[in-house]
Amino acid sequence: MNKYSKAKIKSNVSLKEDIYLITLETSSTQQAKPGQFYILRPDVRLDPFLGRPLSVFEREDNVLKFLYRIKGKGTKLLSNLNEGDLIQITGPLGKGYPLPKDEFIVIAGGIGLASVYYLIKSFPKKAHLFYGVRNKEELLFYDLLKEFSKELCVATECGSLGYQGVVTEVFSQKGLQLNLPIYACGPMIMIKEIGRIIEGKEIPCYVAVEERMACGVGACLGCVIPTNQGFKRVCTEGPVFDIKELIL
Amino acid sequence: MNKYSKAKIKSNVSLKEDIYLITLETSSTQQAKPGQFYILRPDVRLDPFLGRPLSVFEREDNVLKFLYRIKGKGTKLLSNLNEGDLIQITGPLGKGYPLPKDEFIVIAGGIGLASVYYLIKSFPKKAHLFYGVRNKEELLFYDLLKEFSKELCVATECGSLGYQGVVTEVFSQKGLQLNLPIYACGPMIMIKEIGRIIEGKEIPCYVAVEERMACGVGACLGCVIPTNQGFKRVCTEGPVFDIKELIL
Amino acid sequence: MKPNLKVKIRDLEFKNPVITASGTFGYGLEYSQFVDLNRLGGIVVKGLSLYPKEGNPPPRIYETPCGMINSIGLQNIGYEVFIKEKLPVLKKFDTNVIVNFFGENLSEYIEIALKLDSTDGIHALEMNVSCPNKNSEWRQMGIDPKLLAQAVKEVRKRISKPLIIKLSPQVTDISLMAKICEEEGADAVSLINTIPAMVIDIKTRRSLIGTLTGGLSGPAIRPVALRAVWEVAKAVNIPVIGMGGITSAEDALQFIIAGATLVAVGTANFINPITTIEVIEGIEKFLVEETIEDIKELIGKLNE
Amino acid sequence: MKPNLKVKIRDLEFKNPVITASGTFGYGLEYSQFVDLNRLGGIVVKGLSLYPKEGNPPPRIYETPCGMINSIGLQNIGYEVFIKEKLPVLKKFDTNVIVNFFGENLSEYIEIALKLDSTDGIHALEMNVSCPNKNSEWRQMGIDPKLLAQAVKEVRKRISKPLIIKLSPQVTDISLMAKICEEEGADAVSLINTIPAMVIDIKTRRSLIGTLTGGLSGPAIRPVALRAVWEVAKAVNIPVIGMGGITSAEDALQFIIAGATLVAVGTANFINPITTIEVIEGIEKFLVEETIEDIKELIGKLNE
Ligand SMILES: Cc1cc2nc3c(=O)[nH]c(=O)nc-3n(C[C@H](O)[C@H](O)[C@H](O)COP(=O)(O)OP(=O)(O)OC[C@H]3O[C@@H](n4cnc5c(N)ncnc54)[C@H](O)[C@@H]3O)c2cc1C
Ligand SMILES: Cc1cc2nc3c(=O)[nH]c(=O)nc-3n(C[C@H](O)[C@H](O)[C@H](O)COP(=O)(O)OP(=O)(O)OC[C@H]3O[C@@H](n4cnc5c(N)ncnc54)[C@H](O)[C@@H]3O)c2cc1C
Ligand SMILES: Cc1cc2nc3c(=O)[nH]c(=O)nc-3n(C[C@H](O)[C@H](O)[C@H](O)COP(=O)(O)O)c2cc1C
Ligand SMILES: Cc1cc2nc3c(=O)[nH]c(=O)nc-3n(C[C@H](O)[C@H](O)[C@H](O)COP(=O)(O)O)c2cc1C
Ligand code: FES
Ligand code: FES
Repeated sequence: MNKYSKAKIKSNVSLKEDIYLITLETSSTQQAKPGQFYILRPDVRLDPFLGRPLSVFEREDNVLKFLYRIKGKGTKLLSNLNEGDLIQITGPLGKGYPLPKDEFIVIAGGIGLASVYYLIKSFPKKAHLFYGVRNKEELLFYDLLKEFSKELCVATECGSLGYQGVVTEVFSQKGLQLNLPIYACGPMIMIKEIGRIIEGKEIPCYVAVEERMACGVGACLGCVIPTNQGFKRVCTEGPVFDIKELIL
Repeated sequence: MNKYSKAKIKSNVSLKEDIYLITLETSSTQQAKPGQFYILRPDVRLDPFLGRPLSVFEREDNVLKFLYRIKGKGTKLLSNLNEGDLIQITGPLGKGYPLPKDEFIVIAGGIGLASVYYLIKSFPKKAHLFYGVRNKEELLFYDLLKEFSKELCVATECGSLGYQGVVTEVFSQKGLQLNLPIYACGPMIMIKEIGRIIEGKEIPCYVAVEERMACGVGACLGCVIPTNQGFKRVCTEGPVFDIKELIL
Repeated sequence: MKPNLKVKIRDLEFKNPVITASGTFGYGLEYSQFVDLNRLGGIVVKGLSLYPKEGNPPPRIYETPCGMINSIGLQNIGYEVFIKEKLPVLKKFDTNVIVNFFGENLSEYIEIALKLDSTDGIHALEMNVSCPNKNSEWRQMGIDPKLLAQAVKEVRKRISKPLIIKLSPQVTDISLMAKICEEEGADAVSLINTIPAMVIDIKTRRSLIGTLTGGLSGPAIRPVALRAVWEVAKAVNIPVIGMGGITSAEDALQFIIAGATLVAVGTANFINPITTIEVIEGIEKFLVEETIEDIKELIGKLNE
Repeated sequence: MKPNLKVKIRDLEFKNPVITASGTFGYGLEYSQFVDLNRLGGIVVKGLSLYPKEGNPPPRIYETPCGMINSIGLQNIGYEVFIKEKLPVLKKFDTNVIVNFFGENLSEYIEIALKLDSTDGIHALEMNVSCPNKNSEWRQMGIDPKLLAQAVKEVRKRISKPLIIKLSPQVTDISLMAKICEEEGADAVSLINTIPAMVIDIKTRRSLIGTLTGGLSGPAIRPVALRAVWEVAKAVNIPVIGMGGITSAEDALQFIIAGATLVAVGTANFINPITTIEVIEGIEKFLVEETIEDIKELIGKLNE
């Protein structure tokens, strides 16, 4: 029952501008699967009120890492925490990605990398990674990704590195014909485009989606999204869904 | 109009257990009189909600100091702030002590020292200080107080230093007959006892009192105490009152 | 000293006064990964209706200062699925199971109440007077004294299990509503439900809640809930279940001192899933420190 | 582009829609050490009565999650002292002075309203319908539609300055109360006043407020206030003054989009004395960013 605990911050550093990597030391023995998430709350103060969900970026021994972008006050506050501070964590939560049996395709858009990095690392040299960012400056972990993935295709909107254009273009040119299962995380517009590209095809495609959350454990019914089987809870039926289920 | 500003924390250290001294660097040009106070708010988060009033402990050039005891969550939070953090300060507020013309008596009980220290220091070698603490460990700034006051009488409840007993006993034995104006700050029980001791006597006696505050500027009428002229606002008519006015 | 924490609603005993607030603890089982459910005084499950209900379109929740707004729209799995899938598991725990229920109109209220009354393993019924059907006259039941009286009477006379009425705070005089419930035979009242509220995204100029407005809960409303509980407890002789923003034993004790026989932990479960246990332990500790042998000595003991 | 921030209540123009909430800004002058009062749309002073009023016994305030409870008891210096000592100073500022007033019964309401109406330098009257006299039938004025109608009518027909009615949130349907005010000739309604609330010290088992209960204000109640303003703005055609927990321009803009013509900053003044100015500047900045030339284009423009 140590899915709820206090963890100590080992480091919390800005990688690029508003993107941070936080490393926690946890006594929890809970292991985590790629695609699962935790809910983090900085302290006992009640403003901001709810915890914030973040995907497991890495989980090893007693170390737990999250990669996050500052979006609003919750993540801003998180970025101000220092080494040694304690933070409340609840997790791992959610279903995570169905584990790939062999090679697979990953499509990551921007901070969506946070959700798929652990998957890529857990299956070295199996992932064909299509990674889209706005510009070179936003690109993260280039060397590590190169090392862990079988193939790395970077797309930048401005063309400052790799392919110029959005990542889904590159994927449809170079990834689609591989006919491998797809794992994707990124902005909704990217997910929609993937849905369009693989429409009618038989390729399995798993996407991680986001919704505002309160409980994170399926109790409040606050995080539902419409699917072709009615509303489903992102926190428990997801956050990873078969793209065919989603009403995009 | 710089009575409201953000100040930078230069240091924030525990002197004894739950007693802290916080030193701020302020760009505000507002000078402060002994007995005046500021309202401090650690950051923009809304819990805790109201700022906390603290007496000016020292004010010099661009440096402002407060001495405080951890009582509840507001002061606890304050004690967790670090060097370099910014803090919102409003002040100086309140009327402060009427300035003594010559020698005077100070009676300080425990953390009440925070309110009178600046007075003692501002009039070196003029104060006959009666300073009561529970035990030796609680005694603060012994050397400095010795230096700035004309006479220093310490009373500890357990007798671990100076006189054994409460400070008002020592005062009535050794201070009363000096017939000097009295300045006092400490727990209500001490104030009441002083009131009893000087009852019917012609000695002026100024005491600093506390009440929960919201605005600090006389607008909300939240901090009133009963006086023989009706309710008065601690934040504006006080926090220093002529003891004869108070209904103890 | 081991203080006595037991309290009762009519003949139903609770091992301690701490239960969960409907809709914030799912069907109980969602929290068994954090909390030993056997330790709870009781579990109040998500509002149940005869048939499954889809609930409202997302977005359904939004954070507000020290609280949140929700508009779940009473989504639930319906009576049948509850009985088949949830209740058998819940029965294994040594705690009271209270089913919060509602209908689209009075006859549905009665129908599900009858079913729940005859179902083994359900210890009490909590009637949510917020009828979600916009076209039903019963829509006003929570705020109209006459409709409330009739609804409580009709349900009461047909069921034998303890009946709790869950009151809305959206009235001028909540103690009047509680008195009506008492007169019509309710065994307890629980309060407060959420307060109608709204939050707007100034960029899109849209409500951040799909249904425009939702219900405010959490510590923000605690002072309002506490005042309501105090008013109601003075007005009625049946037990009061107090809730609204309880996050700690200290909060819970405020409600007990104001007159609550039981307290429910709601939104706080979301920000700390073991709140219920912390509240139980904290209450016990407080009683020991204050050398109060029985929690009943504290109920309603506000020094006025 | 310099957007137009001007708004009106009847024929009274406000240079911008930001005013202060009664009781949170004293007589205005308390805040002149922080704020250039000339920049404000208007100043609403502390509730005034014919004669000075001592107010309630302390403790009068307590902090709550994201808010506070107060029970000042309408302490004020009374009409005469206000006219002699405060108004002459207030007159020197280029802003609208609105006097919030109340009486112990209807005839006192009328009497002070008449005096204020004939006093130079007062631009509008805000009638607080919370009558503090426990023995007067008018005690219920804020929650009883009939009494409200009569009170508004009696005051309205005697005064010529713009009349604003300050509504209590302690009703089931606040838009009904607003409609009554409109029908009886009020020029605007302002809302919400504080919500009855309580907080208890569990050690002493006493209320932390001298009068047991008080009124909750601050960001905690903002979502409730916003919902109320939205409901009222849809129901009436007179301007609505929105308030309740506004701390920033973003908060204020939510009220404007919900339908408020003006917004009042209340409790936020206590935690940041320059809130009013930040709100004015923030609104102007938002209008520029969104290329909205006139604030009136935003009022009530919620996309439903
Ligand atoms: C399962 C899951 C995994 C996630 N993993 C990551 C991750 O690994 N790295 C990362 O940077 N971000 C991740 N997110 C998104 C992250 O939770 C939000 O960016 C964060 O909660 C925003 O909080 P805030 O206080 O900074 O922003 P706020 O000020 O609360 O809001 C800023 C914006 O973020 C949106 N938002 C707020 N709360 C949530 C929420 N709970 N879920 C989704 N959107 C929200 C708001 O609607 C608003 O548009 C994940 C979200 C989910 C649901
Ligand atoms: C004019 C003035 C000057 C002060 N100067 C000092 C000083 O120099 N050093 C110092 O250590 N303390 C000083 N205090 C007291 C200090 O303000 C309180 O200890 C502090 O506000 C407690 O906040 P908290 O959040 O830690 O405690 P809380 O958790 O809020 O409460 C703990 C206890 O403190 C009391 N309290 C809370 N807020 C206030 C308040 N605003 N005023 C008085 N009592 C309160 C509560 O009733 C409660 O009993 C002063 C108070 C006033 C009014
Ligand atoms: C997400 C959510 C769902 C709720 N669902 C129900 C419900 O189905 N039936 C009900 O009677 N109350 C429901 N409530 C109200 C709570 O039971 C409780 O009365 C209210 O939230 C106040 O308590 P709190 O502040 O501790 O949460 C719900 C509250 C929340 C936050
Ligand atoms: C300390 C205090 C005193 C108040 N006094 C009055 C008053 O005299 N007359 C009145 O109509 N409202 C009074 N109010 C209510 C406010 O004007 C306002 O309606 C309420 O506080 C909600 O706004 P806020 O949350 O921004 O403070 C008072 C509020 C506070 C906090
Ligand atoms: S966050 Fe509560 S059900 Fe998903
Ligand atoms: S704190 Fe507001 S009047 Fe003193």
